[in-house]
Amino acid sequence: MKRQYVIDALIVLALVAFSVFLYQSGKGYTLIFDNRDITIGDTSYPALPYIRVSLGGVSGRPLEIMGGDRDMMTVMGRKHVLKVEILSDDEETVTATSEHRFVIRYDGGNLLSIPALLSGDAEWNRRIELNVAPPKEDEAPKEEMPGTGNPK
Amino acid sequence: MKYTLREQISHFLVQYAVPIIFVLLSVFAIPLSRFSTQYLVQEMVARLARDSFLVLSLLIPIMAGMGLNFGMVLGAMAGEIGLIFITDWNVMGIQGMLLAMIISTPLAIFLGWMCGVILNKAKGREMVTSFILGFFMNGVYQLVVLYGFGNIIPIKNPALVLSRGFGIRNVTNLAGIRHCLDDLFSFNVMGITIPAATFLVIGAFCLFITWFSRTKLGQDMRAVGQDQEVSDSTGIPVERTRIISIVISTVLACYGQIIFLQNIGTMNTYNSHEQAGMFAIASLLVGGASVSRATIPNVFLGVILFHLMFVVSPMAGKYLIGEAQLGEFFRVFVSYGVIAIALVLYSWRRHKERERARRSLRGAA
Amino acid sequence: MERIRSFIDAAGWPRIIIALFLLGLFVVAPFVQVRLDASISDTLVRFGMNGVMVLAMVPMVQAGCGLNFGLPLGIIAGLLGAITSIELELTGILGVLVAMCIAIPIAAVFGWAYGLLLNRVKGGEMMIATYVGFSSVAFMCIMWLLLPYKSPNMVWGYAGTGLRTTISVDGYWIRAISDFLSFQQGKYFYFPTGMFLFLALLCVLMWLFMRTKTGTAMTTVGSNPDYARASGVDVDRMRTISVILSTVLGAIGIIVYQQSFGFIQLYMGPFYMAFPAVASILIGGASVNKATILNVIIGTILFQGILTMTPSVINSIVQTDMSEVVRIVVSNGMILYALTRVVKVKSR
Amino acid sequence: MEGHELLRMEGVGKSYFGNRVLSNVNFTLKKGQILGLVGENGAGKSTLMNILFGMPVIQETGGYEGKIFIDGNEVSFASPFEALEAGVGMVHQEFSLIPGFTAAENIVLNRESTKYNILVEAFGDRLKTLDRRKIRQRAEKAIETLNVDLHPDMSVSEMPVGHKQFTEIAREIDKERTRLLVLDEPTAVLTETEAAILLKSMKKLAGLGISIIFISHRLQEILDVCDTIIVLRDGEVVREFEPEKTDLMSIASAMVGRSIQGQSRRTQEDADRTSGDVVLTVEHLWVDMPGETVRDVNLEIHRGEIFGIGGLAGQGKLGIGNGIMGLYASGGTVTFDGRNVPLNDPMAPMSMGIAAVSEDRRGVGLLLEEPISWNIIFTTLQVQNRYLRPILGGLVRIRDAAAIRECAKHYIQALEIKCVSERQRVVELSGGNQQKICLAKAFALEPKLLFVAEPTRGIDVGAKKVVLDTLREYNRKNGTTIVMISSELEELRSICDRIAIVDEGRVAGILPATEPSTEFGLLMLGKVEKTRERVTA
Repeated sequence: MKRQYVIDALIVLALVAFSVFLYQSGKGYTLIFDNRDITIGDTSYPALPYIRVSLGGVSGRPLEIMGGDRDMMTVMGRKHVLKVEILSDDEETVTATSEHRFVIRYDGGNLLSIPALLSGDAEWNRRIELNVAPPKEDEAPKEEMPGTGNPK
Repeated sequence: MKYTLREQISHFLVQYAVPIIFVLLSVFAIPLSRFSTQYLVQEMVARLARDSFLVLSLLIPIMAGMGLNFGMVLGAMAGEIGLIFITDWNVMGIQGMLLAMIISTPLAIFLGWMCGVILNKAKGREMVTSFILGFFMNGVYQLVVLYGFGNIIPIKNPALVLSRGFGIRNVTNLAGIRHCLDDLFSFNVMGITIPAATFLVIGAFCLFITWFSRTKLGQDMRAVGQDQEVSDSTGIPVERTRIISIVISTVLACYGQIIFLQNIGTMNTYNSHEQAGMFAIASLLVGGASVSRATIPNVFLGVILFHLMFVVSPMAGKYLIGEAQLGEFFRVFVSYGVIAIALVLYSWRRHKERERARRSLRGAA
Repeated sequence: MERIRSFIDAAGWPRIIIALFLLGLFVVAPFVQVRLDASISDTLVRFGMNGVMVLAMVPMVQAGCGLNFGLPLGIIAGLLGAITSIELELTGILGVLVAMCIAIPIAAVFGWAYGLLLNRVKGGEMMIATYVGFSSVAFMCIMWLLLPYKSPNMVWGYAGTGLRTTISVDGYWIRAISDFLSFQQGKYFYFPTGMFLFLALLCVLMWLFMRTKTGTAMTTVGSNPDYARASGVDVDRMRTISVILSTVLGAIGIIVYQQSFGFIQLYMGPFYMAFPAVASILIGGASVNKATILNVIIGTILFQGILTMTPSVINSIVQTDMSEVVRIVVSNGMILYALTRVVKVKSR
Repeated sequence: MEGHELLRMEGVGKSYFGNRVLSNVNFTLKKGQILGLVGENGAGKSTLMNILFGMPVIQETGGYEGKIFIDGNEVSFASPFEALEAGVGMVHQEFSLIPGFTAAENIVLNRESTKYNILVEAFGDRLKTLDRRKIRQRAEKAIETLNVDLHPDMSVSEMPVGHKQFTEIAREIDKERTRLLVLDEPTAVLTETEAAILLKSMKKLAGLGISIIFISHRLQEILDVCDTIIVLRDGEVVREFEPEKTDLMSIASAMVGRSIQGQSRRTQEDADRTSGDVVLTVEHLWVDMPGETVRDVNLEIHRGEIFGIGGLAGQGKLGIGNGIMGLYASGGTVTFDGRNVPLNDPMAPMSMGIAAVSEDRRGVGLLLEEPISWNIIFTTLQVQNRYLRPILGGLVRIRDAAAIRECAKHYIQALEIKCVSERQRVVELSGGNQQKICLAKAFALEPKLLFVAEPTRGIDVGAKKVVLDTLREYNRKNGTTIVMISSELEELRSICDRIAIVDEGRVAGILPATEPSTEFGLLMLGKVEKTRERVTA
C-alpha cells in the first residue's frame, strides 16, 4: 500500500514536470520582425532593403520583409534558431545568410529588430504591447427558459 | 435452449430495431440530399474521429449497471475549463492539447467522484439523477466561467474575456490547437483525408476498454452491474466500484471533449458540453446499444448512422419540401426521439423480464 | 431547540435556505433602490401565471408516477388551442375559453396515450417523461411549419406559411383572465384578481377531486399500489387518469400563462417548461411521491419570488445579471435534492 | 482425524426485543460429520445459523447468549466475512449468484485468480488482470470434488435450478479454508435425481473432512446422510437422534408435538360446535404466486366455521387465499353462496362479501404513510361506496371526514389499538397494533367470509392472544366464516374447527382440529404416501 502511494506521488510529480515541459515548449508567442531604421542608445542601424526570415524547425512560411516594414509570426516555445537571409533587390538571389540562436525572454521580448541583430547589438529584442483588437463583442448566454421570462 | 429461425429473426429485429430504422432512413434520404459519396465518406471519417472517443466514454458505467451516464457533461465541462486555461496561456499545438488534458484531469476526477457519490444516494434512478446533475452543474459552471473567470481566477488574454472585464465570451477560439491531433499525421486515400493519429488514440482506447473488462476491477463492475446485493455479500465494495466507474467515465468524457473541440476549433463556452452529452448518448443508442448493454461496435456503427442522418436530413428536407429548416427540426426530433424510444424499450423489456422471472418461480403446473 | 430541529428536519435545509434567501432579497431591496411594491406585484403576477402548471404536478406525484417532466405534452395541447382560437379571430374572455375548450380534449387524448406508455415503464417514468416531452416539442417544431394556419398575425410574412416563433395575443385576449376585477395601486402595483380567482378555482376543484372516491384511490395507488390493488382499485387506470389530469392542467396552465405574458411561444419555447414547475412544487415541500396544494402555492411563490427578485436586487448590488445562474442552480439543485432523498417505506 | 471436535455450541440463545426465539442450544459437531437440523418454520433454525454465521441482524438486535467454539477456541463473528475467514461456508436458500456470469466466474466470485501487470503499481491490486485459465482450473476442481455434471462455462441464467445449487456449493468448496458447510434446504429446489447426486456429494465432502450442517424438511434425506439429527422446536433442542436408532415417525412427532403457551385454549363449547351448510367451494384451484404455487386445491368450507389451512412455508397455503382474492393469476372454480366467484379481479370477491387480511402486512396490508383512519376505511370506501357525502347538490361525492373519524374511533376502541389518535400514521405503531388495523380494515367491510393469513407473524405473545381472541369472538358474535392460514400448527389447532394441510400445492388432508398434532405433522412432511412430483426448470 505504502509502495503504491510512493509510486502515485512519483507519477504526479512526473506529470507536473511534463506539464511544465508542455507549457514551455507549447506556449505560443507572437513575434514582430522589424526591418526599420532603429536607434539603440547612441547607435543607429539602417533598415535592410529586403530580407527573408525563418525560424528553424517551425513549419510555416518564412516572412519576407521590405525595408521600413515589419511583420508578425506566431511561434511555439522559447528556444529558436532565427535564420535571416538578405535578398537582392530582384527578390531572387540570397546575398547573405546568417543564423542566430535566441531564447525569448520571460518578459516576452517580442519586437525583433533585424538590423540591430545583424549588427550584433545585444538589445535587439524588446518588449512592446500589442494592440490586438478583441473579436466582435458577443454576449453572455441568453435566457433559455421562456417560462421565467419577464412578464411584460 | 434452441430457438427456431423465426424466433432468431424476430429477436434480431427487436434487438436492432433502432439501427435498422436508421439504415432505412438513410437509404431513403441520401439520394434526396444529392450529396456526393466522396463528401459523405469524408464527413463520416471526420465525424468518426471527432465523436467516437466521447461515445466510448459511456461504455464503462453501462458495464457497471448505472445506465447511460448523462453525467458525462461534467467531464466535458472539466475539459472545457482546461481548454480555457491553455487558450489564456496561449499554449499551442499538441502540447496545448496534452496540457489541457492534464490540468483538467484532477477536476474531472473530482466531478466524477461527486457524481458517483450522488448517484449512490439515488440507486435505481441513476439516469434521471445524473441528467439533472448535468443541468445543475451547468449552473455552477456558468457561475465559475461567467463570473469567476477574470474576477477570482485571473485571465490575461483580453480576447477571451467579455468587454465588462470578467467572464468568458460565448465563443472561445481554439485556433491554437485546432486540428493539432488530426493533423499530427494524416494521409489521403482516394481524396479522403484520414486523421490517423486520432484514430490511433481511439484504437488505443478501445484496447484499453477491452483490457479493462478483463481486470479484476472490470469483473467487479460487471458483477455489481448485474446484482448489487450478491456482489455485496461476496465482499465486493459495491459503492466504491460504482464511483470508480463514474470517475473513469467522467475523465474519459473530459478527454473526449478535448479531442472533439480540437477538431472543431471553436468552443461554444456555454453549451458545447450539453450538446456533447446528448449527441453521444443518441449515437450510442442508434448503434444498437441499450441502457444495460453496449459494445465497441455499437459505438462506431452508432456514430456513423447518427451523423449520416444528421448531415443528410437538412438537405433532404430542403429538396423534398423546399424547407431546410424542416430537416433541422427533424434531426433534433430524431435525436430526442431515439433516446426516448431506447429508454421505453429498455424499461418495457425489463418489465417483461421481471414478469418472466416471476413466472419461472412457479413450478410445473 | 428540539422544535426548531424537527422543523428543519421536516422542511429540509435547501428549502429553508431558499426561503431565507428570498427573505433576504426582500429586506435588501429597498436599500438598493428596488421598489418593493413593483417587486411584489411582479412576484404575484408570475405566481398567477405559473400556478396552474405547478398544480399540474400534483395528480401524477400523488398517483406515484413521479414528477411530470413530460409537461410539454400538455403545453403543446394548450398551444394548439391558443393558436386555433387566434386563427378564429376570437377576442376577450371568449377567446380564452375557446382556446381551453379546444386544448382540453387534445390534452386528454395526449394524456391518455402518454399514460398508457407510462404504465408500461413503471419505475423509469421520470427519465422517459423527460424525453417524451423533449421529442414531442421537437416533433411539434416540424408541425408548426406544416400546419395550415393562415392568420397573418401568426405566419411568417415573407413565406405566407409556417407559424412564427412568437405570436402576440395583443388585440385578441391579452390579460383576458387577469384583468377581471383587477386593480392598479399607484404606478407600480398591479393585482391580477381574475387570474388568482381562476387559480383558486382550480385549486379548490383539485382539492375536491382528491377527496372523491377516485381521488382517494389515486393517492392510495401512489402510497402503496399493492394495497390499492388488494382493495379492488385498478392501479393502471388510476395512473392513466392522473396523467390525463396532469396533461390537461398543463394545457390550461399555458393558456393562463400566455394571456398574462402576452405572447404565445412556439417551437423550442415549451422545451424546458417542465423544469420550473417541477422545481416549484419541490421547493414548496413536496417529495417525489407526495404533494399537496399547499406545496403548490408555497413553492410557486418562493420560486417565482426568487426569479423576480434576483435580477433586480442582485443586479443592483453587483452590477451583474446573475439571475440565470441563480435560476439554474436553485431549480436543478432542488430537483437533485429531492431525487437523492427518496425514502421508500415499502418493505420490499 | 475422525473424532476431532470442530464445532461446539454451549447454551446458545437469542431473543428479539424480549421475544425469545432460541434458548440454550447445545451440541457438538465432529470433523467430517454431517449434522441434520430439523424443525418447523419458526423453530429457530435460521436464527441459529444467523448466529453461527455472524449475520449483522444478530448484532443489531443485541447479540446472542452462550458460547460457540471452533476447534476448541471460542469465537464470536461480527460479520459473515469473519465467519468465512474462520472456514464457515453457507449456502442460502436464495441463490447468491450473478446471473450473467458463467459457473466458473461465480465459483471464484471476488476470489478470482489474477496476474500482475505494471499498472497495479500505480492503481492497486484491483487492476490485476484475470487469469482465466487458472479460474477455469479451480472451477473444474471444485466441480470434480462435488462429483456433479456441471459445465464451468455455462451461464447461470441458462442453468436449471439444480445446477445453480451445485454452483453455490462448488463456490464454498473452492474456498480453501472451508471446513464447515451449512446447507439451508438445498434439496428443496432439486429434482429427485439431483437431490440424490447432492446427497452423494455431501457424503464425499464429509469423507474429505468437511463437516456439514444440513437443514431439510425432507426427513428421509436427513435419515439417509446424517450422522446426528437435532430437532428444534420453539427455539429449544427437543431431541437428539442417531439415525440408526430412529425412524421418520419419531422425528416428525418430536418436531410438531408442541406444548401450548400464551395462546387461546379450546373449550368444551368449541368442541361441540356444529357447522352449517357449505358456503365456499373451491375446485381445481391453481394460483401462480411466486414461492407459494398452488397446483390443484379442492376445498369445501362450511358456514360459520373457523377453517384452518396449515403446511410448511412455500407449499402453497398462502397462495389459496391470495388466489381467491384475485391478487395473483389463478384458475379453477370458486363458488361462494351458490354464486361463481370471478377470479383475477380483486373487486369481485370483495363485493360478494369476502374479505382478506394479507400475510404481507407492511407490503400489501397497510398504507404505512397514511393515518389509521384512512387505512381502516379505504377498502370499504372503494368497495361499498360508504363514507362519502354528496356536495354541490349531489353532483359529486367526497369523503365524509366525520363518518370516517367515527368509524376509526369505533375500531380503535373495539380492538384496543394503542395510538395517539386516529390521525396517527400507521408506520409509527407496533406490529401488533398494525395487525389489529388490518383486522379492522377487514371487519369494516362486514364480510360474510374472512381470509386471515399469518395473523400472528412477527408480533409479540400478548398481542398474538388478543388477535386470536378477536377472531374467535368475531366468529362467534357475527357468525362470520373465517379461513385462517398459518404456519403455526398449534395456533390453528387452538381456534379452528377443521384444518387442511397443504403440501406441494395440494391439500394433503383435512382433519378435525382435535386430532393429535403428529397426524398433522405427517401430512405436512408429505409422509402420506404419494409420488413426488418432479420439479423441473
